[in-house]
Amino acid sequence: MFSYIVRRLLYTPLVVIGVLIVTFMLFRVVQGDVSAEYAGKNASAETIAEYRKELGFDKPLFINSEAASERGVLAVFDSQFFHHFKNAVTLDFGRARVSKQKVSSLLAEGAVPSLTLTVPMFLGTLITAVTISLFIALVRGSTLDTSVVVACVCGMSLPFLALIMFGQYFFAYKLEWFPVFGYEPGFAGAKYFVLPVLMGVFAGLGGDVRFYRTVMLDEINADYIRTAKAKGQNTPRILYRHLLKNAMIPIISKVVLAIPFLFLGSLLTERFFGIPGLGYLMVEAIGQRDFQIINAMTFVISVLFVLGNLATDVCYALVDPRVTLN
Amino acid sequence: MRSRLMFAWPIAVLMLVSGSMLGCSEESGGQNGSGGDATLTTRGALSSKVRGMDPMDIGDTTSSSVASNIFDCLYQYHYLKRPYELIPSVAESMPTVSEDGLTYTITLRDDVYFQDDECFTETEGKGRKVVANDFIYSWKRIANLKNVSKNWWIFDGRIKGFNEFRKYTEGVTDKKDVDYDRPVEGLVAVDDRTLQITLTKPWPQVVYMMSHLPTAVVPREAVEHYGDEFINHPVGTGPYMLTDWRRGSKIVFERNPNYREEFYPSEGSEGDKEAGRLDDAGKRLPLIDRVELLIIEEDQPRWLKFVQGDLDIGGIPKDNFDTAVTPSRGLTGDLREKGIVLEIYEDPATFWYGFNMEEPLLGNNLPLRQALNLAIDRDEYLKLFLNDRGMPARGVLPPMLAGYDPDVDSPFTVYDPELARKKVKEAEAIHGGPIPPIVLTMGSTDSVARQTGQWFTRAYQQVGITLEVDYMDWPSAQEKVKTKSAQMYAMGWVADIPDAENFMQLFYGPNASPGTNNMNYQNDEADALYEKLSVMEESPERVEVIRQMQKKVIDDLPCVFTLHRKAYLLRYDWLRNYKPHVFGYGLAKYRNIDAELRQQRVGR
Amino acid sequence: MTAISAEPVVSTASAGRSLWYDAWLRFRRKKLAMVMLVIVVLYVIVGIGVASGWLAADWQDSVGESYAPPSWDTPFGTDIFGQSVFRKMIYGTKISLSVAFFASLLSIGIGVPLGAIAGYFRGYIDEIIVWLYSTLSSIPGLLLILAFAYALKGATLFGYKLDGITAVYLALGLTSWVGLCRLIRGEVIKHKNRDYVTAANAYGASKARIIFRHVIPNVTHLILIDFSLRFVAFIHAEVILSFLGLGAKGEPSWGVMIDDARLELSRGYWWQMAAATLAIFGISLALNIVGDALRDALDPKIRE
Amino acid sequence: MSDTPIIEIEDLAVSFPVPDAAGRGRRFNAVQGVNLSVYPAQTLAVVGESGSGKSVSAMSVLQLIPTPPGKYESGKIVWRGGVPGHTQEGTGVDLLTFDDKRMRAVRGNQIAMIFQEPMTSLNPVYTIGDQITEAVLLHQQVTRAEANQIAIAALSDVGIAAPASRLKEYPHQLSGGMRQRVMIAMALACQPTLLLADEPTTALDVTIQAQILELLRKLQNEKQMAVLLITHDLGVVAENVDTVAVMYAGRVLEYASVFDVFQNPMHPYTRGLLKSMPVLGREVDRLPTVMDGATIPEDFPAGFTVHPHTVDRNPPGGYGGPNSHLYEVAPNHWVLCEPTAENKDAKPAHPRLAFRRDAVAAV
Repeated sequence: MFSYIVRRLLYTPLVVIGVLIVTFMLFRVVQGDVSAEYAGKNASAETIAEYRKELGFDKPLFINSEAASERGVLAVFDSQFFHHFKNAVTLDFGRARVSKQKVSSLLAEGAVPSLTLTVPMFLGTLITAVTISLFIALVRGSTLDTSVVVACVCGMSLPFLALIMFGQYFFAYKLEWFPVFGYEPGFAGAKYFVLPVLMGVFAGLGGDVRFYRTVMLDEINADYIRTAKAKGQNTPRILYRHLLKNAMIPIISKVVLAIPFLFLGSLLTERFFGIPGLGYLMVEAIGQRDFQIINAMTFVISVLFVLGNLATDVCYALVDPRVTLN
Repeated sequence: MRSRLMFAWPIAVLMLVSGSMLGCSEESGGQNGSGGDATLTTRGALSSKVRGMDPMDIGDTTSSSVASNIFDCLYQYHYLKRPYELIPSVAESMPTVSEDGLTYTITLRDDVYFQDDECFTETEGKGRKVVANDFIYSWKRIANLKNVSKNWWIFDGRIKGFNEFRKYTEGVTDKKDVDYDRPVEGLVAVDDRTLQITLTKPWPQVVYMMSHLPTAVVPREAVEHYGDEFINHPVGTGPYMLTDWRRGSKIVFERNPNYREEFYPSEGSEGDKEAGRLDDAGKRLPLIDRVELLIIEEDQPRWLKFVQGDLDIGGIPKDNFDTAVTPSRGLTGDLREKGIVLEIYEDPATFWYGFNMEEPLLGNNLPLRQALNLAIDRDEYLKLFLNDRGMPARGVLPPMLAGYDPDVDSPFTVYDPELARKKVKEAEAIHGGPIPPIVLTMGSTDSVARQTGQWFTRAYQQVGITLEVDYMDWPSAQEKVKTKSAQMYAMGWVADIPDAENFMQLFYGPNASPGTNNMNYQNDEADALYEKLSVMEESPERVEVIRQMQKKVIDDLPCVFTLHRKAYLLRYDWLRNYKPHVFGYGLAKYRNIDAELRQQRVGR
Repeated sequence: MTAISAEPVVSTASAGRSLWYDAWLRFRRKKLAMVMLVIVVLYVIVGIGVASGWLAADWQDSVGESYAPPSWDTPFGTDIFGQSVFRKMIYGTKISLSVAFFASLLSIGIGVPLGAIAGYFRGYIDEIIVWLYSTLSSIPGLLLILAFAYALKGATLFGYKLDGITAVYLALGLTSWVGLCRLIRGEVIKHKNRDYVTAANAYGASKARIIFRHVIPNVTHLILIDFSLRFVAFIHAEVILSFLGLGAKGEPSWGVMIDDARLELSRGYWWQMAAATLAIFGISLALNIVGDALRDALDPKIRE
Repeated sequence: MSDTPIIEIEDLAVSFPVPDAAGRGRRFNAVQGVNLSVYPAQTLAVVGESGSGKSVSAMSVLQLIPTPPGKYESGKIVWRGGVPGHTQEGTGVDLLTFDDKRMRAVRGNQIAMIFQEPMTSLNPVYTIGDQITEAVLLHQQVTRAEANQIAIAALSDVGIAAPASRLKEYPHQLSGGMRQRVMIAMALACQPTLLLADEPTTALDVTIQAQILELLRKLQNEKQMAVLLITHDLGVVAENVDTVAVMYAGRVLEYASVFDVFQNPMHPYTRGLLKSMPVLGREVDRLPTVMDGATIPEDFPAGFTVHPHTVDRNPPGGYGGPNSHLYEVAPNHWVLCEPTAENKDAKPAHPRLAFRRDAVAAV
């Protein structure tokens, strides 16, 4: 197992390098020189040149052979690609184009509100969906089962944007059950999160229940469940002891791989409910073409995802004895 | 002198400004603090994020108005007097100007201190007194190329020796090595309280610039202490101090206990007394202890928050207009019952769709440009996209500026599709064939931009011109305009000083792209008139020159003038001393709250 | 040998029905799925009708006042220009379906061959393809789509300038093949060791022939199921991209209608939102149910 | 030996929904009118092809048919082996009337079942020790350590070497034969009175198969356990069982002692089935099919008619016609048939046959 983790750890940098190449291609090569955009509307040529220098667009893309001949061999790495690489690895993403804030601190600041929103949303959806699908697995084939599936599909078919706007207007404004908008850190702010979390759970439930229902059905029809029943085991323990442990494998892979994306926050919810998280930051960065932010977000989440992948494999090994990690 | 070249195109501007500019400094309302505590709090909303609070970097209205709670310039606008009038702020009196109009001597007040901050290590955090050198330092920061400030245009070519200073900074490798003590001929601190500015040529509007937020005074200690993070730790001399700033969520200011002695004005214009705006005359400023600003970018939640009484002031989003305002431009009954008051005021802004005059198809074809103007029904445009919150623009100058002429002689800036079709025929003759499709660059991709694009396409279709709309984000559109590669594009201009020169320079040949003359309009006679008016003191003769120049522009039609904007704004009646002000920032200090009335209205 | 089976040696004279026909018979039994299939076909007909100019070609005409509420003549009211929201909804079918269709096609075109090649050849080729999709799948989908859409916008391909919506087709297609590729790779690895592949090898079929004539037809049902579900995801993606300003310009799509309606809703003009939501809801529901039924009919593992 | 059956299945019918071509829901009887009985220490073989209803009948005994979609339409399953805390041994109770709680007391305790697929019938995420002791702990008042001892004993009973160390292994670490032995050990750990063995040897190779069957036989002799063996392997039947029930299309076609069935098959299907058996040393061009051999015997007992075999699994009126029932057409020989017109008074008979082979009787 240990050697497996080490091997997977060694594979991780390869994927991270892949991500860096992709982001480099997208944000430096295809996107091109954005210094003029950065310099703003009334910028003089020298201001643009200054930005070009600051952003490193004055350097060659991959290999700085010119510098190498002047300043020695190591200067060959004084190129856009290696700076992109170095900056990412040292988490130094520079300053945002518009707000001039440090990108790393923007990410750090945004992570807390985003996670405050997405973690309860995610856990709420997960627990509700698993519970519902366990129950559905028991009554499979019945009218109730069919109606739950139809309800799920209906839920999945609603555009989220429409759902948010309706929820905010109706529950927060008309019925005044929740605050319309706002954010406070800590427990004081809990009230602001209730509605957005509920909306998120509601929106995510359809897809999740459908997914977990399939998982549960796959397992509840398995022969070992019949064996357990033939032994005289009672239903709750069959579900809990036998079914859930086997179903954990697909659940884990979905859960662990979803965790990195929790950092991305929720683009629409955050904007509408005033949660100053990373989703909000993203929407704004997209609107302002703030590639410093988009690039940093892409990289950080990708790395988390790669680590999540690794964690999934380790979890597999813990849950499923058939997985031999070698 | 230049103003803010505003956003992509008119509607976006309207929405942003109605929410943001008014939003910050003017959107304020009152709420009694918790319990019997006498803390007066006002709550407003911003419709866009505050980018940073370093005056050097500020280029947008939202950030300016927010930062103006903290920073002071040499001069400020009188809160109540109309027409707008400058009064001293950190300066003790209006400047003394030399005979040749080149040298300005300004005396500073003796009682202006920076806000207390840990950066003042020598005084153990106590704010020190502002001296003339602080202004010179603050302005040099803008000149320092390494700071890549957006605001260099304010000083570019205006002050003796300042461009040389900028040139010097270009050669410095690290911005920390820039020597701010390096002398500049035109900027001299005669003594701690006397600042002397020498211009390269006469520039009467320089005083207005000294009320423009980027020229506010900042302490060198803070800049050096916080470095790049100064944008998050603003230290100024203003009435409020930043106590909490959660980006994308909320900004909180509290009274600066060391604020200089300044009092609420005891004279105003007509109607101010009746409206109760002189009730607080002579009281020490600021009147409210705490200012809270929420950042709400989506219209729906901002509107809902306001209607619930959580905000004291709010712009009306375009699409809530019907709910709020009756067709006769009054407030609907249920809003009036809640104590909401509608404020309507004119905004010195003009919006247009510019042509790139260097592009041959449009540039060489006056009848085509006339046709493009004639095909636009400005009334319908206003109705559909602005709920009639404005008036059709027939010329360059907006109301409120000297030179504005409601009956300006411009036969082609009216809606006349018949004549337009005729002009298209003429244009085809000049072009030597059917007019090829014209490409309109839209600096936004949102729903209103799409609808506007569609509306223009339909309008031109009626007169036989094909329009193709190219939607993109604002920075890309800017880039296209600046590189003269946009054929037709949406643009707007809002004056931030009450002077017509501010508009006329947009049509001055040497200002062509990447300067502010984005239409690349070139007319020798107009250039001569501009050069004349730009150095003249305000006078009836100058107004005449301005009108002559405007006439030249209208005859040449380098754009489709569309509208002048009117701002509609809602506030609760418990917010006192409210008066719309289109140039001034930092007005929160004049506001007051009737806490009892608020309690009675919303129970909070 | 004593083991003699009671599994009878019954002469099975009944003609071998093809796998697909069998699946169709199973599918046909589900009434709900059949209804939904008809709905999908209707959408497609409408989409083709719009694309060929038979339907809703007059969407630009004003049929009434600005923002007229729904009435008998204008079932979903009118928009800001007095255009019929109903016609726009019909017209929107074209954009949404073609975005989903071309993006799906592109992702199948990339994902299936890559997956098959990786699964069949293994070794270095496999390593490289796996690395490629591991990399792409670690980048958040939306960010990747946005980056692609920005990068592709205004680019020229085969002399054709890519406008906003084409960039969206490409961006969705170029980023979404990963899941399919992984699926096909896994299946091909399974199939590779099956006897029929060994047999094909034995009679000297070329590798390309084995992959494309023998293996891929055996995983086609997975592609079809994937296609039906992916389609829904693409339709929803169009809405989000429109919200972010990357959608269609100059002609209505459902995403654009919802984005427009975002500003109209609080004013009480709900009909444009309702029309677009309904249209999306209809096709999503239909495709989801058809997709489920397809899976039940085609995938013997899940079949009960 | 007792002369009352320990279990009797009477007129059992179980239905499942089958959507027809029009998509409408319709219920189909997977088994119908099934009558069977097993005596203590006896082995009854239920033979028949896949889908003939063998497994459904056996699973019904433990109420293991998932309901829905399945449904017990009619019939009784009379159990005389006693139910802990409910009835004494010898008293007949209908298992189909049991609720889940009472049923659980029987499952794995008095009646155990071995399933066909040893690969999938064991839970992959638990060790075999966990899985065997689970059954023991459920039904016996023992400590975990004692349960472990019982598990070890059960494993060694089924011939697994080093049973103590095997307890810690996971199913995937064992071979197919070992897994099947584990299944048997699990079933036997609580010393059931009746063992339902659903094709316990199908998945195994011939030598293992023989070992397992021998093992079952041995255990049966030692513990006086009744066995209901489901198989389609006629070789196994010929060598190991006492009585045979032949099933087809959800019905029992013929029931008799193993010798009667092999020497004197009466139902056309049984005859066809036996004739399709290849005979060692005889050369044939092709093996005869069931249809080839499905003839009605010329000496079919007077007073009864039997329908020729049909391959239609769902003939109108049910297999063998609407009036077919099991009749004792010859002594100790039951066949699904109809009485002729002159034999109107003949009553359908519940098959009961306490026959056991010599080897068993000798015990």
